Amino acid sequence: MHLEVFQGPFDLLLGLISKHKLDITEVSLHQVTDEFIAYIRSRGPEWDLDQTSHFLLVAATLLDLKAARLLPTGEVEDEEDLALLEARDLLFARLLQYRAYKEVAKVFSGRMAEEALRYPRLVPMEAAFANLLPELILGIGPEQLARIAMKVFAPKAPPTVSVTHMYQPLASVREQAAILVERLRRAGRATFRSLTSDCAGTYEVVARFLAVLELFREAAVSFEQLEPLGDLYVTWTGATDGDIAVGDDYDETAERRNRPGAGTSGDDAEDGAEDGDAGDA
Amino acid sequence: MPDLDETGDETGFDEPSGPEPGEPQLRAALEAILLVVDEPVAEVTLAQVLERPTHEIASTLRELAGEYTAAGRGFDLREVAGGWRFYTRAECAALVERFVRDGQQARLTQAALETLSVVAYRQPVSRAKVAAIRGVNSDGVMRTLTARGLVEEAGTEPESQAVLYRTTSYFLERLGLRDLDELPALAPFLPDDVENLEEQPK
Amino acid sequence: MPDLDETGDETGFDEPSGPEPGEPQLRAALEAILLVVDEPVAEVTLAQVLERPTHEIASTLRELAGEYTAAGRGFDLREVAGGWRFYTRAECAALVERFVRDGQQARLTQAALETLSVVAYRQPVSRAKVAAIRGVNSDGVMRTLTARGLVEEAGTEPESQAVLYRTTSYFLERLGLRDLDELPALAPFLPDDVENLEEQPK
Repeated sequence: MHLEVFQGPFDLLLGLISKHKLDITEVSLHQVTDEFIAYIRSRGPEWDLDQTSHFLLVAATLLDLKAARLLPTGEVEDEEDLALLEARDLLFARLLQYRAYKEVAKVFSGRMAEEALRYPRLVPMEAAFANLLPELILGIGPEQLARIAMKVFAPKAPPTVSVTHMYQPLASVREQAAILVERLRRAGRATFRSLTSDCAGTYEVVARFLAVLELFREAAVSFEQLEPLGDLYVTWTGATDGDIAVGDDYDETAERRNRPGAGTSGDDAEDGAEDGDAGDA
Repeated sequence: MPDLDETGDETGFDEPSGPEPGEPQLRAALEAILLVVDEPVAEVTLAQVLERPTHEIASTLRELAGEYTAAGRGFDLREVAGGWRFYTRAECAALVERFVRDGQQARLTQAALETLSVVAYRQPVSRAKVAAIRGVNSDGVMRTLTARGLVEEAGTEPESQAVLYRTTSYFLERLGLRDLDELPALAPFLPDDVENLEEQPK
Repeated sequence: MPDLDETGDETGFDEPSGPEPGEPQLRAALEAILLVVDEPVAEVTLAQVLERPTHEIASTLRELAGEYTAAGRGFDLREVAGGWRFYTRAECAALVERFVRDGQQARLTQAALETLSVVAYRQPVSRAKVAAIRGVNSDGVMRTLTARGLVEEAGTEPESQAVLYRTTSYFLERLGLRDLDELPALAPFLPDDVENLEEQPK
């Protein structure tokens, strides 16, 4: 199985979609998951936190798409449907836009390769003319020279993971869990569809889904799905009263958001190598 | 001798439009000046120094370039990054390589090429915008591109104070473009059926 | 017409003796190489690289030089100091001088300033070291700085035989410094992104 290195989640998603000649709406989450796990395994010891976090973004994106797909097609009945459709269209647009830049990057690469065959004349001026050059305007004093030197000598700023491209978690998983606990204790068993019917937006559906997973971890619920892509039934198996502790792993990320230096990025690793090449040239 | 009447034709070159007696012809002057420069020179600069109209400079340069190509010379005159400059001909690359001290340009990674294309079409553009388009943090690549002289800072966005980036004239040189208008259109890379996508829910 | 018999003479060029199909002709190869070299190249060197007998190289170069002169081109091929190099033609000197004097090349680029600062604080330093610090090839800028008299060669590194560079007394003069000890210490100046630096992995 040939696996290429992907340039981020959009790239991976596009790669998997084109490989299976699938419509984005038809992407099967488990298929992509299996392939991703195969991909990670194939890299062996190179297993990479960065790749994994990229995948989480892809998974969130796919979840979003799947949520949109579960909508009855045809008419848009209320604002929730509209929001989901908009979210999906936005993702389409972003993927298509990304693909266009990816294509044009190939053109750039080709042009650069062709252009590299032509060498410009870069020869010092004949001695007869060199001393006629107008007096050099240095334009800087010793302090500015020192400033420039400091900037050049400064270690390259540490790689940081930008999360600005991720979804703003507007919903708290803990709060969503509390809603689910209350409802499931009352109903005993419900479909995920009905449990999310009142969600205000995609972000809330995602948070509620994560809350279900958290409750499963706490052994408070069990799942049943009668057929692939069919309705997911959630059954309450926890205590009939008392607090259910749900981790706040997800909600914390919002506070960490603005702190740099939280990890490394794949791009930067490549850049290091590239800079090295330039230095040796 | 039969060709005595045809004096002046032996060189096979057209006479330029109006050489002053005693002064070098315009084409020779252009060749001499372009031989000493180490960056592209704009037609308008040449026009000022040589005191000729820009259109005459432009047409003479094109004539010279055409003549070099027709004669299969090892050098070529090309208009790149807003000016004219002598280049070696691509066919001679393998031989020239052995004499050029700077050697081969390091190849850009896929990440760098993608980032470069986003900057090229969206300039001036912030790192956050590039990250949003690529779906992945591009800060490190942007630093590489800046260090390579392909991209430079271009002020800050008034609202966000985010640093903006644009491509440099060295970028144009590396791509062999006269100016940014020569960038290939992005539209053909978008699928024809973009509009259809909105139709899909039906 | 009287000169019908003389076909083949119209271009004024002799046919080169034996170009391989698909390879550039010898004359084109010589033109391309001589366009990019920055010091005269010996006929023997050209003969080795092009894998032709030296006498063929020699005669082709003389042919080219004669042709440029006959056509009144602005450049000239001359044999100087045991090698061949392109020069501007003497008749064009006045115009080239005017161009050079009026030139806009009097300001150093950011790349040149960066390179200059590295040389100033790390001298004597090799080009490879400067490239490693700047993260980008700096050979071209180093040539500019040398040509401008701000930087000069300072022997070679014993192990690598790499040429070392240092700043000149003209550099000190231009910066208004008595000697290098007067260069500001680097410590008090902190880079803009100091917060990020603190986050660096220990």
